Formats: sequence, C-alpha cells, structure tokens
Amino acid sequence: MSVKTKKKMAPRDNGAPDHRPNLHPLMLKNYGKWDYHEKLRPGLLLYVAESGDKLWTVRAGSPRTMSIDTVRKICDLADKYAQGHLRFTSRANVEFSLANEDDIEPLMEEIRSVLGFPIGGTGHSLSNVLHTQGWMHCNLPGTDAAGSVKSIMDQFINEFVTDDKLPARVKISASCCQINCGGQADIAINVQHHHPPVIKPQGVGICELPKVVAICPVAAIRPRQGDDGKTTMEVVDEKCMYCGACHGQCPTMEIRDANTDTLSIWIGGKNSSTRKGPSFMKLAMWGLPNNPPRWPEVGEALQTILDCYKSSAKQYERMGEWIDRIGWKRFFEMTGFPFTKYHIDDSVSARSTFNTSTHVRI
Amino acid sequence: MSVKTKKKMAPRDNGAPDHRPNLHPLMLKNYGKWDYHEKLRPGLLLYVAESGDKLWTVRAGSPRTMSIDTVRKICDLADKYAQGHLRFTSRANVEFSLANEDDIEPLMEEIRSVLGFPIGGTGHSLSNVLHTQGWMHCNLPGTDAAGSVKSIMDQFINEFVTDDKLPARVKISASCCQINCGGQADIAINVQHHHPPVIKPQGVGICELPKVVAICPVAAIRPRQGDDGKTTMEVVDEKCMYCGACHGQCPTMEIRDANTDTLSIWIGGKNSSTRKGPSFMKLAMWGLPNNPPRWPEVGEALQTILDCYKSSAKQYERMGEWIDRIGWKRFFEMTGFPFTKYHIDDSVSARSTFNTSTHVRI
Amino acid sequence: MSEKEIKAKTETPMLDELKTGPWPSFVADLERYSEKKPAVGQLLGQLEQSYEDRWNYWQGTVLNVDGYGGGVIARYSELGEQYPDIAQFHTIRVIPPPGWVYSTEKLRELCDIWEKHSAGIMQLHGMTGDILLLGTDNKTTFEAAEELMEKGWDLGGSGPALRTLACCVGEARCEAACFDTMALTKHLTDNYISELHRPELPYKYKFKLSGCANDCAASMQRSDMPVIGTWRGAMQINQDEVGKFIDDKGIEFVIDNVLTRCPTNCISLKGKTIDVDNDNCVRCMHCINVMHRALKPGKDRGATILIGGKRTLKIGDTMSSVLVPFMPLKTEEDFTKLTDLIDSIWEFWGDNGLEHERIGEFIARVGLGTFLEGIGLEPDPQMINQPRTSPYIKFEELTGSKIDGEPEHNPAVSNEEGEMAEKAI
Amino acid sequence: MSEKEIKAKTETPMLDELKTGPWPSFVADLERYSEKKPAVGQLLGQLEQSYEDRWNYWQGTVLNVDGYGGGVIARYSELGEQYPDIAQFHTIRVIPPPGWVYSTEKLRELCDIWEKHSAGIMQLHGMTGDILLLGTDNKTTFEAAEELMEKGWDLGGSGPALRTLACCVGEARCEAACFDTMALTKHLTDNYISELHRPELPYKYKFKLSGCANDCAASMQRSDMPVIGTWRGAMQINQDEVGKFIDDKGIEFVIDNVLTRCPTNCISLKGKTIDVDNDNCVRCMHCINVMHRALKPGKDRGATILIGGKRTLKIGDTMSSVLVPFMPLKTEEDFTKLTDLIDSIWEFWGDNGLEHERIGEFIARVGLGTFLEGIGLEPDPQMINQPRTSPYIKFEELTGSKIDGEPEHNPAVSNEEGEMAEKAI
Ligand code: SRM
Ligand code: SRM
Ligand code: SRM
Ligand code: SRM
Ligand code: SF4
Ligand code: SF4
Ligand code: SF4
Ligand code: SF4
Ligand code: SF4
Ligand code: SF4
Ligand code: SF4
Ligand code: SF4
Repeated sequence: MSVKTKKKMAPRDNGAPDHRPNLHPLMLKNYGKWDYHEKLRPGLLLYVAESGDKLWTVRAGSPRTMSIDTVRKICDLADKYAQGHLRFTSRANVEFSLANEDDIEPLMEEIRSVLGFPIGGTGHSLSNVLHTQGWMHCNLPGTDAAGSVKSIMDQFINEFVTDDKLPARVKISASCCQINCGGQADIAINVQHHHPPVIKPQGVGICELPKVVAICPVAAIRPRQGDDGKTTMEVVDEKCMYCGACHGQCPTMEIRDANTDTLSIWIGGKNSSTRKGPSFMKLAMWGLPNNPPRWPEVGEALQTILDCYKSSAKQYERMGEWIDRIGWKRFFEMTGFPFTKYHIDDSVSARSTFNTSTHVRI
Repeated sequence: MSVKTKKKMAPRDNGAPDHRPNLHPLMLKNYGKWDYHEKLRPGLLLYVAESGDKLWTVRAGSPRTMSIDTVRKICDLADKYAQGHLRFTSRANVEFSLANEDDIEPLMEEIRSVLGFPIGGTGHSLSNVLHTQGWMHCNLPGTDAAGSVKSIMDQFINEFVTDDKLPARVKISASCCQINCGGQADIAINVQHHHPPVIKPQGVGICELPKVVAICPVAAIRPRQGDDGKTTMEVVDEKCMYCGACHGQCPTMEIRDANTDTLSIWIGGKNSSTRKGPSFMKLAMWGLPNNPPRWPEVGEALQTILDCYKSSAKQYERMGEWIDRIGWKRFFEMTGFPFTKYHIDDSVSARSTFNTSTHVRI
Repeated sequence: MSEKEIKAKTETPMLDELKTGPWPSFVADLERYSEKKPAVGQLLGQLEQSYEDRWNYWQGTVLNVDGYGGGVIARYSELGEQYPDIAQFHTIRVIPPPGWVYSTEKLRELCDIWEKHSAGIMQLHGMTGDILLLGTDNKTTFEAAEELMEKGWDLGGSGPALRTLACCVGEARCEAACFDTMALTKHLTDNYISELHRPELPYKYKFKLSGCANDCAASMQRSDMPVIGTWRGAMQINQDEVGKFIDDKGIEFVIDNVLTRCPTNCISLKGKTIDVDNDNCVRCMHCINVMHRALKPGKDRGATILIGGKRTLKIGDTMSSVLVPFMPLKTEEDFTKLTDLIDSIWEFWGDNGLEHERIGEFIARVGLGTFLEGIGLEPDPQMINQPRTSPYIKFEELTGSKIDGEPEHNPAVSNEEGEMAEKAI
Repeated sequence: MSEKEIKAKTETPMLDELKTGPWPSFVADLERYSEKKPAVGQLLGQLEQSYEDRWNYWQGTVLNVDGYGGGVIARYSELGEQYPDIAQFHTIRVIPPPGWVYSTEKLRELCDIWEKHSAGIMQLHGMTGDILLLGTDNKTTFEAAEELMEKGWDLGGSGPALRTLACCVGEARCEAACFDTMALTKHLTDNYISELHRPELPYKYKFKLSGCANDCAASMQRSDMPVIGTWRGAMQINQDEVGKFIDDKGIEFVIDNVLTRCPTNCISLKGKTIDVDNDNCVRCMHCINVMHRALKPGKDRGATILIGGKRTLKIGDTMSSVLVPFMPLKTEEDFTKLTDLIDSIWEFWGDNGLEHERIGEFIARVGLGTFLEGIGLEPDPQMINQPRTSPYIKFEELTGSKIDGEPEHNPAVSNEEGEMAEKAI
C-alpha cells in the first residue's frame, strides 16, 4: 500500500526502533545465552550468562505518569550506574542493569533519594498496579486510576519492597471504566454501573446511529422518531445490562452516574499458563463507593483479601489457584464479603460455572 | 389429590415395596454397620460387618432381557445358595449374597452351567453394558441395543471376567437413538443422523402442531399451508441440526434414515465425583456403519480404544481422566481415529472447549 | 421411499448369529421361551425384519390403567398383520424394591403374574430403574396391573411426572454409604406416589440416590435431583492401617495413586502417616476407595442435594449441580426438610416451567439466582465453581456509591454541541 | 441533571492528599513540573474538579497526522474556558523499542522533543505497550510528530488497526526464553507497519509476545494473537542439581511444590532424581521456575501461536486459544510462515468480519471449524481441550452407513393413518 507523502514531511512508517543499540551492552553480548538467575534480595536479581558474565538488575517502582524532568533524572542514574541503559517492565517499573556489583548500593541509594522510587517488585511481591488513563485523559472514565494506584501502593508498600511475604506474585490492575483497559489480574478494580444509559438530548445526532444500535450486545437500543421529527434512540431497559458498550461508541449514551456508580473487585485472573493455565477474574465484591482521593473502602477490601491470601495460600499458589483449592465458600467466609445472587453468572454459559460435582467443603 | 376408584379395583398407590423383607438376612442384620470389603477374585467380594459377620457376593452378567423361565432359574439358585435372596445391580448384573463360604464354588458352577451367565463385573473390569429398548420395543430407534451389547460383551468377555486387566472400571452404554436413554458413560455408542427430518405426508395431522413447533431447539420448524389447504409443517434445512427432538414429539417428522444414519462413539463420560468430578462424554468417532447383527466396525473401534487405554492409562484413571492427562492429540494419534472439524464444538458455549492455555504436547 | 412387501419370518438368520458367543444370549433365551409363548416367536420375527431393514416397526400409543396417567408404554406393531400376537405389545413399568433387592418369593410372584397375563418377558431393570414387563395387549395390561397391585406392587412413572426412583445398595451392604439410600427412596416414592402416577409436572423428574460420591446409581447426569451421601468434619483415619498400606505398597505408589490424585491436593505424607486437610477435602472418596482399610468417611453423615441433570434434548446435556451442600438425612424431620425443599421447587417450576421443560432447562432459562429466589433458598458459593466473570451485572439496587455530603446529582454535562465527530479509537 | 457553575481551581486539596505516602506521587511530580508548563497546572485543576465531582471532563475527537489514520488520541476539555491551555490535550502513541529497552540517549531525545512541543508528560508505558506522550494541541501534535519521525521514531496504533506490539524481555536477559521476542516484535511491526498506521481491519488487532508460558507480557487475555515460547522434545534436566535441590529443600517440599503442582502429574521421583514424562509435559514452566538451576526448557525451541484474546465488550472476556501448537521462529523462512498465517487470517476476517468485531468474536460467531477452513488450517486436537459433547452435528456428509448389498431406500413406513394420538412419554 503506498503512502501519500508531502514535501518536507519527515519519513513515514519507520517501524519499531531497533532494540539492539538500546540494549545494555551485556544484554546484547549475552543475548540468548543466559544461564540462570538468582534472587539476591528484594528488587535485586543477578543474571549469569553462559559466558560467565554477570548482570545485576535493580527494579524500582514508578508512577508511570511522569514529567520530562523525572524521566531525565532516571536517565541520569542510568548514565551514572547502568552503562547508559535502562528498561521498563511490562508493569511499568524501571529496571537498571548493572555491570558492576559495586554500583548496586549507591544506585539504590540514589533511586530512593533522588527519584523517590521504592525498590522491589521482584519475586513474590505485589508489583506495580497496572492502570489506565482515568480522569487525566480518557473520555469514558467513571473513576480515576492513577490516584487509586497511588493509594494502593502506599498501603501495600511493604508487599512491594519485600519478595517473600506473599505466597506468589500478586498482580493488580485498576481501570477507570468497565472496559477495563487495565486487564485481567489477580485483583482488579473496576467500575460498575447500576442503571441503563441516559441519553443526553443535546448530543443526539453526532454519532452514527446504525453503529450505536449495532454495538449493543443485547439489542437494547432502537431508533426512535423524536418529537421534533429527528431520529433519536431509545433504550429498552428490560434488555439493557448496563454494559456501556454504547457509551464508547457514542458519548450521548451516558452510562456513568456519579451518584450510583460503584466499584467492584474481581479476583483470580491469570495470564500465565504456569501450572493450571490462565483464568479469568471473578467477582469478589461489588458496591464499594467510588471515593476519591483515596478510595479507603477499596483499600480495606484489598487488605482483607491479601491478609486471607497470605494466611492461607500455599507457596507458588496464585490468587485464583488458592481460591480454587480452598473453594469460594471459604473465601467468602474468610473475607467476610457477602455472597449475593449477583455473584452467580447469568450469561448463556452460566451452567459452566455451576458446581457440577459433589465436591463440597463442609 | 384424591384418586377415582372403581369397585373391585385393586388398591392403588401402593408405593415402593419395602426393601427390608427383600434383603438378605445378613444385609438386614448388619444394615449400616459394614466395616470393610475385600476383592477376593473376579466376581467375588467379601463384605465384613462390624459384628464380624461375613457375606460373600457373587456377581454374574445378565442379558437384562429375560424370559420368565430364566428369571425363575435365577430364583432357584438363590434359594439353593443365597438364603432365598438376590439383587440386581445398577448395571443389570445379578448378585447372589452368600452366608456360607462353602457355597461359593457350587454356586459359581451352577451360574455358569445352568444360567450360562459369566461371573465377573467387579473391580477394574468392563461391566455389563447399559442399554435400551432398541427394535424390541421403542418407537424411535435407529438401531438395536440389546444386539450390540451381546456383540460387545462377547468380544470383551475377558475384560468382564477379570478385575485387574483394566486401569479402572469401564462403563459402556449403547443406545438405540440419539436421545441416549443409555446415558453418559466411559464409552457410549449412539445413533447419528445426517440430514433434517423428512415429513411423512400420511402422518401430518396426528400430532399437536404447536407442540412440534415448540420443541425444536433452533426454531427450524414452521407451520405451512399445504396444497390441500391443510396446515402442515416444513423444516428450514439451514437451521435444523438433525437433533430429532421433533421426531420424539411427532412420528411424522421422520429423522431416521436406514441408508444414511451412522453410529458414533463418545467417550470420557463419568458420573462419579471421585477425583476430578463428573464429566460429559465427548465425540471420539463418527460415521461407523449401523451394521447388524454384530456391528463389527463398532467392535473394532472399541477394541482400539480399550487397547490404547490399557497400554497407557494409570491405575485408577477412568477413560476421560486418562485422555485428559495424555491429551486428545495423543488419543487421536494412538487410536488412529481421524480428528475432523465435526469434533470441534459449535454450540454457544464452544469457546469453553478451546485450549485456552499454552499447554501443548509436542 | 419405496414400498416393499413384508412377509412374516419363519427363520431368523441374523438374530441366530447372536446366539453364539460367551455372553448370555437374549435371542437364545427368547427362542426357547417362544415354545411356551408364540408372541415371543413373533417378536423375534419382527426383530429379524428390523435387523434386515435397519428399521423399526413399532408405533407409540397411549394406554392408561384406571386411576393412573402413566406406567404403561404402549406399542402397536406396524407389522400387526404378519405378527398378530404382537399387534399390541405393551410394557408395564413396575416399581422395584429400593436397591433392586428381592426375596425369591416376591420375584417368583412377579414371574407368576407376568407369565399368566403376557408374553412373559422381563427386563431387570430399565435404565430409570423400573422392573420392565413386556408383552401385554390392550386387555391383559389391565388384568396384569390389577393383579400386580393386588399383591402390593405398584406401577412406575412415565410422562411429565415423577419417575420411579433408583438408589445404590448403600447401607445394606456398603461401608461407604453416608445415608440410608433405600429408606429415603422408599420414603420419597411413597410420599410422592401421586405425583409419580399422575403426570402434573412440567415434565419428567427423576431422583437417583447414591450413598457416596462414587455415585454407583450414576445419578449426576441421569437424574433431575441426585441425592449423594457425604459427611461433615474430619475423615476417619486409622494411622496403623496407613502405615501397613505404605509398607505393603511402597511410598511411590502412595504418592502416585493417592497424593497426586486428590483433587484438592489436601493429603500430605508425614513419614508413615498421612495428614488430611479436612477443610479442603471435598469428599471425593478417592483416597478412601484406594485405602479403604485405613480411611473412612467421617462420622457426621448426610447428603448433598443436587439439581438439574439430564440428557441432551434441546439445550444439550446438563450435569446436576449442587443445591444443598449438606443435609442430614437421619430423622423424620430431616426427611421433611428435604420434601419441603422438593415441594417448593415443584411449586415454582410448576408455576413457571414450560411444557416439556425439565428443571435443569428451567434453571438455565430463568437463571440460578432467580431460581433460588423463587424457591426461597439463599445463594451459597458451594453451588458454583466460581463467581461470574462478566462485569455486566443487572443490579436491582440503584445506590451504594453515594458518599455523605457529595453532590446529589451528576454534574451538568457540557452544553456545547459536540462539534467534532466522535469515533471509537 | 442540574447545572452548576464551575470555576478554575487554584487549590487542589483532594489531589494534595495523593502527595503523601511512600509510593512516588504523580501529583507531586506534575505539580513541580507545572512551574515550567502552566498546562500541567491546569490539568491538575481539572483533575481536582473530577475528583470533587467524581466526573470526567474530557471529550473525544479525531486528529490525524498526515499519512496516518491513527496514533493520536485527541481530547478537548469541557472546561476549556476555565483551563484554556488544556482545551486541546492530545496524546501521541509512540512505538517503543521492543521490550521497552532504552539507551539514555534515545530516551533523552524523546524528552527533548516532547518538552519542546507539549505539556511534557510521559507515560511509560501504556497498557498496550506504547510510549504515551501527553499534552499537545491541534497544532503541536503535528510538529511533535514530524520531529519524532524525523529522528526515526514512529507512531503507535489506534482504531481498527494493528496495534503496537509488546513483548517480554526474552532472550535479552531471561534464560527461559524459547524464541527471540524482540526480533519478532520488530519484524512484525515493520512488516505490518502499514496495517498499523492505516486502520483497515474490521477492528483492532493486538500481538503480545512472551518467551515462555510464564507469559510476562500478559498476552493471553490482552492480545488477539499471543505468541508464546515453548519447546519440542525433552526438557533439559541436570540430575546433580536435582539432587542438590532435594537435599537442600527436603523431599516433602519437592512433593508439595513440584510434583503435586504439575498440571499433568508427569513428574515422578526416583530416589534423588526426577523423571519427567516428556510426552505429557505440557510445557507449563512450573517445575522449571521452582528448580531453575536443575531444569531448563528443551533445546528444540519455538512458539505456540494463539488467537482471540480480548476484554469483555459484547460477548464477554475471551481467552486466547491455541492455533498452532508449535512453530519454530528462528529463520527468515520461519518468520515468513508466521506472516503467511497472519495474512490469511486477516484476509478471511477482513472479508467476513463485521465492523468492531475482533478476531475472537469473529471465531465465536462463525465457529472454529469454519474459521480453520477459511484460513486453510487443518483442525488439530491441540486447539481444543475436549471434543464436542453435543450429539447434534450438522454433517455435510450424507452417507457413511451404507453397507454393501443393503436396501437402497428406507423401508416403507406403515400406510395406516395413526389412529391414536401420540404422546411423549
Ligand atoms: C520484567 C518482567 C518481564 C518484562 O519483560 O518486563 C518479568 C520478569 C520475570 N518474570 Fe515475569 N516478568 C514480568 C511480568 C510478568 C507478568 C505480567 C504482568 O505482571 O502483568 C506475568 C504474568 C501475570 C499473569 O499471570 O497474569 C509474569 C509471570 C511470571 C511467572 C509466572 C508466575 C506464576 O506462577 O503464574 C514467573 C515464574 C516465577 O515466578 O518463577 C515469572 C518469572 C519472571 C523472571 C524470574 C524470569 C527471569 O528468569 O528473568 C523475571 C523476574 C524476576 C522477578 O522476580 O521479578 N514471571 N511476569 C515483568 C516484570 C513486571 C513487573 O515489573 O512487576
Ligand atoms: C453394585 C453396585 C451398586 C448397586 O447398587 O448396584 C456398585 C457397587 C460397588 N461400587 Fe460402584 N457399583 C455399581 C455401579 C457403579 C456406577 C454406575 C454405573 O456403573 O453405571 C458407578 C459410577 C460410574 C460413573 O462414574 O459414571 C460406580 C462407581 C464406583 C466407584 C468410582 C469409580 C471411579 O473411580 O470413578 C467406586 C470406587 C472404586 O472403584 O473403588 C465404586 C465402588 C464400588 C464398591 C467397591 C463399593 C463397596 O464398597 O461395595 C462396590 C463394588 C464392588 C465391585 O468391585 O464392583 N463404584 N459404581 C453397582 C454395580 C454395577 C455393575 O454391576 O457393574
Ligand atoms: C425404557 C427406557 C430405556 C430402557 O430400555 O431401559 C427408556 C425408554 C424411552 N425413553 Fe428414555 N428410557 C429410559 C431411561 C432413560 C434415561 C436414563 C435414566 O432414567 O436413568 C434417560 C437419560 C436421563 C434423562 O432423563 O435425561 C432417558 C432419556 C430420555 C429422553 C431425553 C430426555 C432429555 O431431556 O434429554 C427421552 C425423550 C423425551 O423425554 O422427550 C426419552 C424417551 C423415552 C421413550 C419414552 C421414547 C418416547 O419418547 O416415546 C422410550 C420408551 C421406550 C419403550 O418402548 O419402553 N428418554 N431415558 C428407560 C426407562 C426404563 C425405566 O423406567 O426403568
Ligand atoms: C491508553 C490505554 C490505557 C492506558 O492508560 O494505558 C487505553 C485507553 C483507551 N482504551 Fe483501551 N487502552 C489501553 C489498553 C487496553 C488494553 C490492554 C492492552 O492493550 O494490553 C485493553 C484490554 C485488551 C483488549 O484489547 O481487549 C483495552 C481494551 C479496550 C476496549 C475493549 C475492547 C474489547 O473488545 O473488549 C476499548 C473499547 C473499544 O475497543 O471499543 C478500549 C478503548 C480505549 C479508549 C480508546 C477509549 C475510547 O474508546 O475512546 C481509551 C483512550 C484513552 C486515552 O485517552 O488515551 N480499550 N485497552 C491503553 C493503550 C495505551 C497504549 O497504546 O499503550
Ligand atoms: S478503562 Fe475505560 S475509561 Fe479507562 S482508559 Fe480504558 S476506556 Fe478509558
Ligand atoms: S449499556 Fe450496553 S446493553 Fe445497555 S443499551 Fe448500552 S450497549 Fe446496550
Ligand atoms: S434411546 Fe431412543 S430409541 Fe432407544 S429406548 Fe431411548 S428413546 Fe427409545
Ligand atoms: S431435527 Fe431437531 S433441529 Fe431439526 S427440525 Fe427437528 S427438532 Fe428442529
Ligand atoms: S455409591 Fe457409595 S455407598 Fe453407594 S454402593 Fe457405591 S460406593 Fe457404596
Ligand atoms: S476424599 Fe478426595 S478430596 Fe478428600 S482427601 Fe481423599 S482424595 Fe482428597
Ligand atoms: S515470559 Fe518467560 S521468557 Fe519472557 S521474561 Fe517471562 S520468564 Fe522470561
Ligand atoms: S513444565 Fe509443567 S507440565 Fe512440564 S513437567 Fe514441569 S510442571 Fe509438569
């Protein structure tokens, strides 16, 4: 496919920057030839190559959203200690790789003092919370994400800076609307709507009507002739399941409600195929107030979940595996969270979530 | 609810006969107080009560369909050796319970010589095949069941009369139509239709039209005005999935076809919650000819399955558990059965059957 | 379809092939018996025709014994001309003693009645659990039924009714049994005998009772309401016997056949003893089956009540699922609690179920949550394997989020008309 | 909804609460930075308003760089009057080096460009994997983009297009990696750069690449096509290290944390060594993770290609499922095999997919069987956990049952009119 180009325009379609020049020299040298790694202490791993080369990696927690100034400070440290290279992890942490063991302590010191970043997130820790735009940039959010992440990480800083206090790695995500750009996780915090979308009168007409009608998974939206003769929409409340898909398609379909939206906690999601394979996250608790700036009710619920997890899970048992083993009954008992009819799946494949065995814990 | 009764009518609503007078005296005496059992040899178990009482149980294979003469001969043996009592198992085998060890040999001898029944079906055996009416009595069958059971049990008599040649208990069922009154089993043989029902013209009108229309799971049946002005039905071929539900409701909807119906083999069904819990049976092979009187192609396929199972399953591993462990890939490789697109679920919950992990065997 | 002329068979070459081989032959048996009952010979003739044509010659019809709406499966032959003695050839379903136990006296009584009135064929037993008596006509059906009932027997279920119950041998001979399957089978049969005889439910309803999770009554997929024995609290462990077992079989055997087979990994080995995490034992029976001299179900016993199992028609196979995790089933009051539950289920299903809709299909249609509300049972996490994964929840509750002192209404949305087209990005 | 007047904030008491605590505060950082860039202060003001109202004040719009159909997420503020510097406040998505590795030189270059043209906020990284640069207006967006591209950077994906790829660190630093995640990320990005920039697919398409089953790129539920490393043949076992591990940790630890955790129970203990049933090892990585000095992936390495993962919209969460169990990914030819597969998928989906229908939804709608036919891939039992359970199969094949010498047609069905009503029994 050819691309229209204008005079004086910069080159197009550059593609991905080459990783090789961006790699730490020891990573490039020993590329594909690593032998083993060792967890030395929280936030510090040693990678040993087949060649015998050693590389120490220091991991620090980052707020993800940063000013240019902060990013430059990170670069300064990388230049000073990490041979002018650094990387970010898939959970938005910063990693400095060091060729010299002696640099570990000074680097750690400066990470803490200059950047104000904590060191940890390795091993069986609660690593950085994946999160989304929130009120800072998205057009759909019902809550903020960066703020709740800050609150969560403040609360669980000890679980970040240690690597053996938890049974296994704990991955949390926080999203600002039900779409959940933050993704599945051991624990996810998500927005929950409690009524069908309200159609904002002033907006009708700006969206492509057929597209809005088509996006509704349960065919709850239908075109309607307005009083003024213009075609508008209506929502069949009985059918609507408050999913908000229409809102993403057309801002007129206002699904959010500052008064009635709540937050839910979902747990047991897992991407790794390690042991039993990936799993979706399941509803643990709904109806938590959307309470900025620190969402204390969410923090409390997380504390409860993590306390129970710590006290009862076996080593290497991810959140969902732990609950699979002890059973959801015990989970609800231990946490004291109410089990309600809303916890029971009501989709077409609901039957596949039923306990179709005599396996009970009594 | 009161019941209309006429003069001279026998009593109604008797309910279930009392089991107690029908129980072997030692079973009645030690009711609820059994301590343990021992597998002495194929077809012979010893039950020891807390009281110390011993009861030997001899199990014999039965064809289920019997003349009164045969049933009386069974009674004769029970009178002679089993204190005038007997029972049938949930797989239609006959069980004689003996108070005296000395009676075991003579009873076994007479079971074989007088009844012509084999002794076995206990432990890790292939027990009697559960089956259904077939051409002997039902109005829906596409094949016979008693006949195919006879053929199967002739073929696998060794697996019936031994109790340690198989990794675990093997339960087979054979049904005469897709309804499968024989039920889920480790291996089930079932009829398969290859086209929509053909409406028999002479029959239209005998059934309640709305009921026939209503029973179709995919709404493929609709009323149609016939040439003669009478309301008849038509089937939308694109929608119809050849399920035959309409045929059960109305014999006019002829789903069977002696020329194109085939037999399928389904495996891995399990009712017990032992270990991983119950499972449905899954399609292993389709397109086997419906070939009376001995259905040799079915026998061959069963032989293949059982040979593979024997050679590869671990002890206590039921058919489905074995395949779960080795994976369906290996199953199809070992058996040489073709894996086709028809093996892939296409129902609304099809996604739940996909391999949503990286777990592969390569 | 082409017509072809069918003649009454005098030879049965295909069926004859079923007379050979080590397994007892129903053909040989019936052939012998046909000397007494010519109908049986004709039955074999029609069967031979079916074998030849791979086609069936029975049509269904309806025949009811006075006061009953079911229990007889009536058939007439399409080849009635060729085989007049089986022109009508009905089956009577008879309720057996729970657990299919017989004194020869009672079984002989059945034989006598049946020989007198019919072609004299018995199937022991039907897949639902009935005694199936084959071969009466429109008249002898009634005679046989009357005589059966005279002697205390009763007809089994058919149609949209409670069906004949079935249970495993249970406490009568099995040390694993956690409740009295036979007594409860009798109790439920007698208690609901009217529902069994007079079809008034939306559709059929089957109970099967197993004394433990081994489910020897194969109830999970074959009954609308399985009742399956289980226990509360700790399993009984005889550590001496455990030690003997380990000595006898070796430690690898125990790891490979017991420890690694536990569905919840809740057994651990401590030297020559084992430790069971009873909180996480799901009463699956496996370890008990393998080490049954050493392990036994706990002492506080009862049953799990499940619901919704059936075969495929319409919505696909349904497996039963947990309704009541544990119910003691010892006393009259225990039994009453169970029948109260059944009553409320039948009432809600009766009021709202569609025709030919079994309880599993009904629950799938209305949703388990609604069903529980309808029958007045609290949701219990044991009913499910896992909570919902879909965030689309149809709450009836509006609020929950309101925080004290916060604005009562949503802030005004911008008054500007959207000037630029919005696109999903 | 009631209107209320909104004033520009000079104080941000709620946000200020987010400045305390041990975790680095984006509020504190941005507040400091607002001294350089007033827009950032206004951003905090509007954010404070959102915190107060629990309401959002951004509207979406569309803005495209010449030659591109995506890569810019354009926003205008509903409070543009109060906060003029963020009236337009767009994000540019920039493709990072695979694995998010940077030389400080390149990262500083990015900082310089961004500081020059925008509010100067960076998010490292977005959930899809992009470098997110926040804070340009309708004009500076283009200036920044031109300069970025001048320096060799490129815009990320948005809309119904291929999205920016993400991968784990892989061979660059991880001994578990089974293929070169970075090289393939670069290859696919470059190969499909046009599809990434010009939205022409039915909907978004995401790749995420993980070097092994641990899936550190979290690809299974977050990408339409995960590529996950695996191996063929035997795992590498160093039995000396096994022995050391057992000595060190004890046998119970090995049973409880390795043996019983293997999803296919395929590890057995033989004294101080272990035996892996490689045929049944499903390459889950667990034992290797725990005993990584003793165990390593096998030597013949490649990847599993999966398909269909995404979040909930419309049909509920979908998890990716296996499409190609094993594909070597070493040579150019290997890469070409993969892109051939992708091409055929995009073609079939492109021709038949609905608007806003992701590949997982598409497969759910047309059926996996049809999909495989459409892309010309043979069905493989590894694609599924289990074959169908429903007997209702829509065969295209008619025959199969015909037996030599048997009648060509069904026997005639009885001519008699059904005289009695048929009832389901
Ligand atoms: C750096 C990073 C990859 C990257 O390219 O950025 C990474 C690196 C490692 N991961 Fe990971 N994982 C990283 C994100 C993930 C993710 C994705 C995520 O966090 O969203 C997952 C999948 C999560 C899920 O299931 O949804 C992940 C699942 C694992 C697992 C499997 C855990 C399990 O048992 O399920 C292992 C194995 C283990 O723990 O031994 C693992 C192991 C490792 C090892 C030990 C691999 C190695 O030999 O280097 C590395 C980490 C040392 C440590 O202790 O943290 N890593 N790891 C990511 C760090 C994120 C962070 O900053 O916290
Ligand atoms: C007699 C009978 C119960 C009855 O009331 O009639 C019965 C009796 C026993 N069963 Fe059973 N089972 C009987 C049908 C079943 C069924 C149902 C079926 O066959 O359709 C099942 C469930 C099948 C399924 O999953 O669909 C069944 C699943 C078991 C199991 C669990 C097997 C497993 O691992 O999944 C055990 C435990 C064992 O094998 O140690 C068991 C164990 C036993 C024991 C050992 C229990 C005991 O202590 O007495 C008894 C048998 C001795 C033996 O070796 O056969 N019995 N057993 C049934 C004999 C049928 C026959 O003639 O072959
Ligand atoms: C006789 C028997 C087979 C046998 O040879 O043993 C049988 C025979 C019939 N079954 Fe059945 N079913 C028999 C046990 C079963 C079972 C197994 C069980 O009960 O444990 C099942 C599977 C479990 C279940 O209930 O789903 C079974 C599932 C069906 C179905 C499918 C129901 C469904 O919802 O999927 C039908 C068709 C229907 O109900 O519309 C059916 C319908 C029939 C009918 C009434 C056919 C009809 O609609 O006209 C058959 C009458 C045959 C006859 O001439 O006697 N039969 N049927 C079994 C009853 C004997 C007895 O009373 O003891
Ligand atoms: C920026 C980002 C969140 C973040 O802060 O990191 C994001 C932001 C948005 N996502 Fe997302 N998604 C982002 C990663 C994800 C992910 C995770 C991933 O890619 O790994 C998911 C879940 C996985 C998936 O693809 O399903 C995700 C699932 C969605 C969906 C739901 C799609 C679905 O089929 O269920 C939508 C709505 C849609 O597509 O209609 C959506 C839509 C959006 C939109 C474009 C909202 C809209 O429709 O206008 C958001 C723009 C916000 C903004 O102002 O920039 N976003 N979104 C992530 C992209 C940054 C980047 O390019 O690196
Ligand atoms: S989760 Fe929702 S509100 Fe948040 S960034 Fe994604 S689409 Fe926007
Ligand atoms: S919220 Fe979801 S279900 Fe309701 S109208 Fe909108 S798209 Fe349809
Ligand atoms: S399986 Fe079908 S044909 Fe056979 S008895 Fe049952 S309903 Fe009749
Ligand atoms: S065979 Fe099944 S799908 Fe086809 S018309 Fe009959 S009931 Fe409907
Ligand atoms: S189900 Fe349990 S109690 Fe009943 S016979 Fe089987 S093993 Fe015994
Ligand atoms: S009964 Fe089952 S769940 Fe309980 S300890 Fe034994 S094997 Fe484990
Ligand atoms: S996915 Fe595997 S290869 Fe990639 S970083 Fe994680 S452990 Fe290493
Ligand atoms: S990699 Fe996983 S499946 Fe393979 S042996 Fe190890 S634990 Fe078992």
